[in-house]
Amino acid sequence: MIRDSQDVIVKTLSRLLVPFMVIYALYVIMHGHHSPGGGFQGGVILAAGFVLLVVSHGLEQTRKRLSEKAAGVLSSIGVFIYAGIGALCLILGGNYLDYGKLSKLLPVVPAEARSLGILGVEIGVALAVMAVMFTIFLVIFTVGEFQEDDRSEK
Amino acid sequence: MLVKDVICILFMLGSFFLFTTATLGLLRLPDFFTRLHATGKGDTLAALWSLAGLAVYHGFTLTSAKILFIAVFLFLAQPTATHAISRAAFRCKVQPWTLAKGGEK
Amino acid sequence: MILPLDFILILFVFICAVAAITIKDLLSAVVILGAYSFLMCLLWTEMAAIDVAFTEASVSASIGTVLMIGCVAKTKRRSKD
Amino acid sequence: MKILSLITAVLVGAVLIYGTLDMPKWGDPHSPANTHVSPYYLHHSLEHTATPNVVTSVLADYRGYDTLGETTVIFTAGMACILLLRAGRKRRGKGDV
Amino acid sequence: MEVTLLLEATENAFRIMEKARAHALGVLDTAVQFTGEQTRFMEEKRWQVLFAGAQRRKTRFQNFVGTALILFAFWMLLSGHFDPFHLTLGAICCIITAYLFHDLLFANVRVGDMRVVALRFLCYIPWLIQQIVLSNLHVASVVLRRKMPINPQIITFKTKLETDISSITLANSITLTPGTITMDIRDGVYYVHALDQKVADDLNAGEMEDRVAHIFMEADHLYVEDVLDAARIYDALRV
Amino acid sequence: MNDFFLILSVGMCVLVLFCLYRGTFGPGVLNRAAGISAIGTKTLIILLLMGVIYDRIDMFIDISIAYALLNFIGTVVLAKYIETTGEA
Repeated sequence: MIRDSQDVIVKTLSRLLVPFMVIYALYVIMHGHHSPGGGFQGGVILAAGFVLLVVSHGLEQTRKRLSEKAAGVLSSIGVFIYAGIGALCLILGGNYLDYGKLSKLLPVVPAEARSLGILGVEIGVALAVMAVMFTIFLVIFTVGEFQEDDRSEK
Repeated sequence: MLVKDVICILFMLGSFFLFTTATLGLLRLPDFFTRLHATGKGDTLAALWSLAGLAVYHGFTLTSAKILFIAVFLFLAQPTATHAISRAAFRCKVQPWTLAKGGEK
Repeated sequence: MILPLDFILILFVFICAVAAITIKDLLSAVVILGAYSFLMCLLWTEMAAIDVAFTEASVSASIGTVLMIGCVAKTKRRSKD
Repeated sequence: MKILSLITAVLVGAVLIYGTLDMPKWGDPHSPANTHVSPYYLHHSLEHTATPNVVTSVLADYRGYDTLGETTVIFTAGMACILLLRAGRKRRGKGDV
Repeated sequence: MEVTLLLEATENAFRIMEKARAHALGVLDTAVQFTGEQTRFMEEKRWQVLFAGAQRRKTRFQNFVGTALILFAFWMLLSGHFDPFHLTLGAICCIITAYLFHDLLFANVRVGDMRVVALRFLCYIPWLIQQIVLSNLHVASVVLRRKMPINPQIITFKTKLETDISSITLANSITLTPGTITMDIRDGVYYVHALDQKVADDLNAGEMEDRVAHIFMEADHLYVEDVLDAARIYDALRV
Repeated sequence: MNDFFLILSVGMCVLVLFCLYRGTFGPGVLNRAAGISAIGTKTLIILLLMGVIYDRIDMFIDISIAYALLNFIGTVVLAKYIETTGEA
């Protein structure tokens, strides 16, 4: 499943479709304020784009864009962004995750600062969800593949 | 009753007819490949017609442009999915139903 | 809330759930679970819970099915009972 | 055994359905959930957070702790998957892959 | 508008580089007149290597800009908010995505006039939709009869199309049009499942293939203007 | 006009029932997958119809785009799995 597909049609179609899928996922993340969606859904669609890339173009092509190690780091960074914004609010003199206090750093009124804080949190959630989903997919689908490689070497 | 309502109703009824025939084909045709003929084509065109009807009904806004984009994605993705699954069946040597062997499924 | 659609969709969800747990072939069960998620998404939409419907759509249409197929691929295809 | 599990499932389902009978009706404006916090959020969400979508503002702002916990759960699940499923590979002596 | 401006800018930069190269080669010519042929050849080689690198970088940059602009148009269509904040967000997202996927959208594109290809493709779509409507009526008429008049069979034919984008256009068109599904493509041979004898005969006439070849300018070696002419000449060549 | 859309979506749901027959009883995985993909297309249309009925189609259209983009991944992965294992 990790090897690239032999099928020209699926390969070409996913080549054309993956960038649009990723930009749509980013749209869902960024426009959680105005339309349905948010970090979780956008992260899942983002992961789906990478999954389609793995299924059609193989693991090697995907590694150039997002390696397993980078995915692991990104999942930590996502949680860190979330907790870090909360801690920043704590440092600035508010409660934990009280985004209104961010207006001391940014040149906006507190309501706008809360909106921006929500956006940052959504980005963190999206990064974490995307990296975790992609990692789980890779882990599940590579467990057997490496055993086969072992057998073929012996 | 506006003109756009009439156009929308015509499109919708046409798409409903096509959906019905596609579903009937899915039920009646004898084997997997012939059933794909029914769903792969009928559903795509029916979806296109209903999307066009909804776009006409909604008027000329950004939302109807999004509806047309859905149509574009469907036209790219639906035949590909049909091809992928029929190719899987073909590679697995699923025997197609032919008139000579008629009757057996 | 649209009452006739509500009853029809609940009936469909029920059919899908029963079919998914009684079937012997696990891959088929995964495929039927895909239909279950479609109908569940319609049910959420019909109750005007758009965010939940979006979550259901995005999760189960892509990642859920793929991960379950992966689990079937790494274990056994046929169920015993 | 199968019969027993079926009977158990039916019994539990019956009890659950009996439990739902006592709940307020769907969309009832006088139910407790619709009288205390919901109107407050619905009225003040836009002026507090400048976010038109109430669901997002509730999820990420008013109930930010919940979402933080959710993210942590997902993160932990991913780490658990990696630890459990990758362990088999190292035992076969291919640690450098 | 911006697309053409940017492309023109890169083109200009490239032309200036080319001029500089020619100038440098002239200077080199006068300089190495006394030092023998060998060194001159070496210098030329080095310039060529440098030049190829620049060429590759230029195509990559053009791909990046093209991908980013297409994605930005898609973003504007999705977003519907045209204030500076959202536009900046969109620009950042598009740049990230284009950086990640710059080689996907334009891979294996033949060097040709994209505008002509797009125009021909737009002219192809109404014909395709007409064919699809006919196909659906065909399937509907088959399904609604009491005794379904079907005679399924698998036919194979070899294509002359070269690039993958044209072959998938052909394959998807075949899947969408009367009673046929592309089952497999192996080394340019199409395996097509046809619902009916008549449909299979229609497909063998190869009109659609000629149209697709005409879109992507792969029938250029036939020296024809009209599609119908292409069909006739292609038939003459095939027999 | 609203009644028309309502009746249409109920009719579409009845069609979903017939596809569901193929999905649950169809012999083999491949027939089931064909039925389920047909359900996917119908779901997309019913979603938009509900959007028109609730008069908030700009909200519902995002879910439909997600379906149009994602519906294809499940089928492709299933096809690839069947192709690699070789048992239909």
